[in-house]
Amino acid sequence: MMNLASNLPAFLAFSFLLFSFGIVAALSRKSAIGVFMGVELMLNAAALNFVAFQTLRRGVVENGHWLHGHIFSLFVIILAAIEAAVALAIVLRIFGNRQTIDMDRATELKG
Amino acid sequence: MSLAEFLSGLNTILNHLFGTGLPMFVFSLLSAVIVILLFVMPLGGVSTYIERKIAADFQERIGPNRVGPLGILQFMADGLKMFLKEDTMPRNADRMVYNIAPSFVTAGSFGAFAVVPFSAYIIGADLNIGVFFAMALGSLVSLGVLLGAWSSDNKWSLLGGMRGAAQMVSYEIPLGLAVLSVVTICGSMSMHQLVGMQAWPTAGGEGHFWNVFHNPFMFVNFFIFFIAALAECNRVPFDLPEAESELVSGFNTEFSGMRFGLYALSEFADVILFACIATAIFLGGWHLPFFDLQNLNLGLTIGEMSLNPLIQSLVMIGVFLTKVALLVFIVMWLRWTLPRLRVDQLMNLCWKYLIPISFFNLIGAAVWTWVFEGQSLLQLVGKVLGVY
Amino acid sequence: MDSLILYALLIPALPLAAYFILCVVGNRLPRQGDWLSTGAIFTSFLCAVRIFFEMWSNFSPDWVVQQSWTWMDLSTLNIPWKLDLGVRLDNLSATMLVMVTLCAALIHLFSIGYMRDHHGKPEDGYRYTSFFSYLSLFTAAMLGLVISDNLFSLFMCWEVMGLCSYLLIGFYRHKPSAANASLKAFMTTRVGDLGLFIGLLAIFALLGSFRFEDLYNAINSGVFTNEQILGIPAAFLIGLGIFIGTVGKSAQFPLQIWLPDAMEGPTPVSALIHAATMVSAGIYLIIRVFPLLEYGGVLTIVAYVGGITCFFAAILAIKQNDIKKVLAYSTLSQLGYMVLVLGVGSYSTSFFHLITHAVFKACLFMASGAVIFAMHHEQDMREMGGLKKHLKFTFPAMLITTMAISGVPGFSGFASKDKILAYVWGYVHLHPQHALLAFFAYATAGLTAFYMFRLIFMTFWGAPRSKHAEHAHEVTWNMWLPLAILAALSFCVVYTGSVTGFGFDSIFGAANNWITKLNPAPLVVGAEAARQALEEAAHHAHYPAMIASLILASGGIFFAYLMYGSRRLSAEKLSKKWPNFVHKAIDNLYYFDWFYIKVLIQKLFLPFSDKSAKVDNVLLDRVLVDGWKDVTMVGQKASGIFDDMVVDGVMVDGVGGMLPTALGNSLRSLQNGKVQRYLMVAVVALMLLFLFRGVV
Amino acid sequence: MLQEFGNALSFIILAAILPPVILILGSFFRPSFPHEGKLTSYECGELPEGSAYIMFNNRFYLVAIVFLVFDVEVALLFPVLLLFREAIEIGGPSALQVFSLAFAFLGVLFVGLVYEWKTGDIDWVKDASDRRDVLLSHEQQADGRAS
Amino acid sequence: MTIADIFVGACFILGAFGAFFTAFHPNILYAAISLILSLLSVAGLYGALGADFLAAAQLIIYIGGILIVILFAVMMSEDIYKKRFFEGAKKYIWPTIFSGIVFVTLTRVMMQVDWSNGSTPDFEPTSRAMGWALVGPYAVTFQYVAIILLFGLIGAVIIARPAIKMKQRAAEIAVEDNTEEKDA
Repeated sequence: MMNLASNLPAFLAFSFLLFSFGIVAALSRKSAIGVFMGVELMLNAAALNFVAFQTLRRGVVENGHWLHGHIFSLFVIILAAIEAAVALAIVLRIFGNRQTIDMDRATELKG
Repeated sequence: MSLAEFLSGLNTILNHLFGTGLPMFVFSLLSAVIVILLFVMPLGGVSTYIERKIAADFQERIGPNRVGPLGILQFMADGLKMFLKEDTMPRNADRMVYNIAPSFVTAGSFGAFAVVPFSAYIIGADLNIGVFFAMALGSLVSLGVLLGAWSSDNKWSLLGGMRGAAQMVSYEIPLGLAVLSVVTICGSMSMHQLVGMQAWPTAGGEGHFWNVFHNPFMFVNFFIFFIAALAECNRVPFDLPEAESELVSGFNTEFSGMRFGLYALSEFADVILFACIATAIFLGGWHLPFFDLQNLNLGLTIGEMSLNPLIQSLVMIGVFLTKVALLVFIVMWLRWTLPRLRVDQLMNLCWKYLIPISFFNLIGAAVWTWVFEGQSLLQLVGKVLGVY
Repeated sequence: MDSLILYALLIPALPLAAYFILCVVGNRLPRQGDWLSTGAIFTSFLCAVRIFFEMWSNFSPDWVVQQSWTWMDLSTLNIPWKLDLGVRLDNLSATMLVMVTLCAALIHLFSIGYMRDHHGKPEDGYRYTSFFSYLSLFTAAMLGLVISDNLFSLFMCWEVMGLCSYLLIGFYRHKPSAANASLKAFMTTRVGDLGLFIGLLAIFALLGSFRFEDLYNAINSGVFTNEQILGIPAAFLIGLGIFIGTVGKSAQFPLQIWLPDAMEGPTPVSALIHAATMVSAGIYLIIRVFPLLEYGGVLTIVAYVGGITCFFAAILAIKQNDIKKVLAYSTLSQLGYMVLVLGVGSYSTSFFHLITHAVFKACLFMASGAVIFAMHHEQDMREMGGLKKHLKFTFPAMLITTMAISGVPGFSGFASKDKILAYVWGYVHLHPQHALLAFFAYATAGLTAFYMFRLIFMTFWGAPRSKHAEHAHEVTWNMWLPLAILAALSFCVVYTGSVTGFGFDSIFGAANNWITKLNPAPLVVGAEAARQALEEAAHHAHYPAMIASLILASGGIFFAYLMYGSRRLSAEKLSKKWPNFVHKAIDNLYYFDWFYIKVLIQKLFLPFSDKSAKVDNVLLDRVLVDGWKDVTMVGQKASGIFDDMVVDGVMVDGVGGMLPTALGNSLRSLQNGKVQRYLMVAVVALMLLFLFRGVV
Repeated sequence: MLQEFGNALSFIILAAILPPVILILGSFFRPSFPHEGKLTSYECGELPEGSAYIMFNNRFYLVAIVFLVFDVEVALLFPVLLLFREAIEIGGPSALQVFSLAFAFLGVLFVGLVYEWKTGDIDWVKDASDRRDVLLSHEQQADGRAS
Repeated sequence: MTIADIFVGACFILGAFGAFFTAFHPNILYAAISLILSLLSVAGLYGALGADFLAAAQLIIYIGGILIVILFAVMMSEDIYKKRFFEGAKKYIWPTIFSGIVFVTLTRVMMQVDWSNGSTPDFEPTSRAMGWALVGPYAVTFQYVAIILLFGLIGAVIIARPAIKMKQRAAEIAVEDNTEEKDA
């Protein structure tokens, strides 16, 4: 149990932890940027899962020589970057329109 | 072969003495200590001294001349003084950020020395993504500058830090594209292999000559890399982050004592780092024209252990450091030659000149590699002349 | 990949590329880019010739080069469902390619001259460019249809052709008649395409593939035996559906109404659509799926449809005075011939007539176009006359092709039509109950000769009957050169290697009568005997058929001469003798349009759609939608009351405390526009999902 | 490989712990006499006015956003163009494959750069409009004070 | 218990701390810095799993790119020392409970699986294999990413731009009003 380096459940548990904290941040931060950071945490958890499965379940993963897990994490990182660009641009826009980015006050969608 | 393995040769001696050796990580830490503490930091210090001397020569002064012969020990005095100075911090400064910011900067500038190949045998870590690793660590510096500048509650610092971050991140792109062209023509990212491919071309040899002379596009790329590196380490003419005449001292207005010393040191270390990388990936590292240092053989041995690696390493380090010193001298020279850019000029230079040109160069280098199967201009000329 | 496949792919690709280029930068090009599309189609003609010589060099009935790529693989575990796109080159498609590319190229060349008036007119929106781009797209679609090896890509190109025919027929969009005609053509062919589409879906459901290979193999391996759809044998249903598609596209008996109106389009368009490509695409389709029709026993229907079409269209053609209308009805009747002989069961003869008819009918159309052009767009034959001495090049071309269509020996039409008559005769000899078919065929032979020569005499002989006719002038070279080429190609020798079509003196050696030699029908298990008998009968029937057709043709020509050449008999007196209802029927085109528009559409479809609209308004909108609105409003009121009374009144104010407040908050603020609450709902839903999946 | 990771890691760790170590060591030797003058942030000798945590020109922000995309591009092109030599040595279509894919990618991003260029989003001062904007707001404030 | 295990364990602990403070630290800037911490630890875990290229990409894209942008955004949009971003415990209760349940659920799902037949990470260079994958089975995705990057770039700039334009427009309107007032 003590060999963490090749212990898949440990990695999974860590990524679950990251995911849960990401949920907390995304659900309960007041500022839009905080929410965004929570989303980043969740994305990282997912990407870490991909790589962990790719590496530590190589025997099980089918034709793993393509490194599907790595590629998926790479795409996750890239899409996170694009998301950052757009989302923070939106944050900037919100801030430009109304001098705050408080999520609780951005309720135009109120039904 | 990385420096740590080189050092782990000591284990044999230790086994002789104590009958037992040390675990490997000790040696890797030891290699880090050697490279950073015993090499980079003194070199950074010396370069401050050298810069002052050069400035003095440009301005027909004498420069530091009291401490030690020709003032050569000036930098030690400076270091000691900064070490003993009081470390003040503004009242409203953000204490935590203020304290952790220097770590980012040093991690970016010192840590990247891990992949610098000083010789065929001495390289901190022969990662197979060496260049990419260096670029990745380089992106930590801008973070450190931004945080440190923001955390010291000072408008000048904030402006400087913002400028610095924007400038560094912008110039990472032409830098990356220039490195990318090197990777394209060499087909490897490991510093060791990159240098190894730049040997003097021989009949059966793998080496094309230095990458900078590989083809015209690479020749242009070297200058793009050099300009972008200047901007990366905030040297003149890109020293907007610490524009003495506009912002008082830019992002390190509020830093004092050893904190300032660390920033300054890491900045010089950055200069040296980029000089080293430029030497390694463009100027052929420790390679000399006309013959390959790895064939150097004086036949000296201790017992059955040959001393060739040691001697070759010494020569190679000498060659390498000579090139680095030349580049650093050019950097310091430029400081007294060129005026500072305006912000809009800075951004225009990056986005409207360097990046399109390096796009073009990348494509050109790739096409050259494709057409001539990766042979350099020199190899083609040699083929034509029938040299080999 | 075989280089032939590359050539074959290049053939439709070039006009398509020309279309796209013309769409984008067409009107900026010099001469508005007509040279581009013309050059493209000429280049693909060269490719087609290359393929044709490949076919010619190994002269065997079962020469085929094909390759297909899987486009989508919808296979489930046990059913292989593949959508393949592919190219199939055999004798059929190679010959067809040469014909289509040649006709299309010459028609492009012709229309450069014919559409001269539209050249360089920005004010009417660069119609010149768009005309050529439509032509290119149309040609590309037709060629893609010819080379495609499966019904699916064939159907795609088929639909593109429908669109292009719409665009081209309605090219003179300022004329309402043209607009209506294009709409009519589009809609009518839609009706047929529905049948075709149903047939395709049934095929895909049964075979899981659209390729002709798989279709033939399935037929011969008996997949269709005791396969039934709605109690009808599947093969019959599918064959009927596909044949309905053909009926729509090549204007057969119930759906023929669009073709005469389609003459509203420019004459090159008529030449392209109604002679060379689109209408023959229908014939090509049923020739491709001939084994299915034969197997499914659709052939009798096919034969009757063809017979009716050819006979009644020929009768209609007699009374027309518009030169293009005459050609239109003759096209109908010739297509009817092809369908008829296909239904009779001779595959190669139908294809033979398809090729010959395409050539001489394209020439006829273009010649009439030249005449019209020379007459300053006057189309009424009563205004013409005496053009013989004005049109030095057009007249011989038109005369040659007219002889060809009316079966004068030595011309291509004679050979093909004579084979048709022979096969029909043989068929009737085998099945006497179908004697009507023979009557249709032979009567049409005579009628064809009659009305075609009527056209010739009215147009070229006699004295000019208008000042246009007096001052007619010969057209430019790029308009008469195509006529000359096509006229040269409508001699018998080209197709049969002999003067009479019976191969007395073979010129091409083995190639004597090569089309029929190269295109025997694909074998269908169980049909050999009938086919053999038919061949026998046709062989015996050759001489009587030839003599009969000669007599009929000469009789027709003779009567035409008497009535319109030297006006010995007056057509009016003769037509007086006919009963009145015949005139009425002919003038109203047998009341088809009346029936479709007045009865089907106005009495049936429109009321039905009104009814359904009412149902929609009343039932769906008023009752369901608004009623649901009321229900939900009531529910909202109830929930509001519940909220006020129970949640606030009792729980919150009453019990108070942490949990009810939080519960009330989370319930109330489900719709408060706060993104985070929505996220929270998503998380809760995730947990519930876990719960229900029972993984916890 | 793992050994190399270890070496690089040791470098990074050493470099990262260097500043704290040095500063903490220094704290044993260096004096510390804070007073008002030292604790106020330096503004050219004047007393600091207002907080230094100010809003700044959001052109920095635009530049950072644009940089992000191109950074991703460079990072993603590295492993692809790394193969170019190898692909050429393999021969056949692989070199064309790598070349076309990589430079199609580059080309698409270059379109983005050209767009930014045309719309002037990477110009530091876009046109007079920014300056005019500033001027106008000043005017407005002046009027506000006047009235 | 090798060095690698110690390193991985340290990464776990640091990453967990970082994530915790990202979620719970009242000061948004410190949350961002602890986000840096957890991202760095994830990069270290990539390294420990033998994904060298991913580790470097994580550094260069996340730390060097996204974090810079986030810090810019924080510094631009929030005057931290005027308004302490302290969300009261009220807003935290339910998310914390929910995410705790999610964590427990996921962990239990993980526990139900038998992870015995695993493999140990092999420390082979991955960048070439990833390159071949990018030009091989993932070629279309690769190009698609280019398109997405392009649209993200243009979209982000278009969204961020009007902040300037609108300010300018508002100023113009204000000036027009003032002139009208002057006229009146």
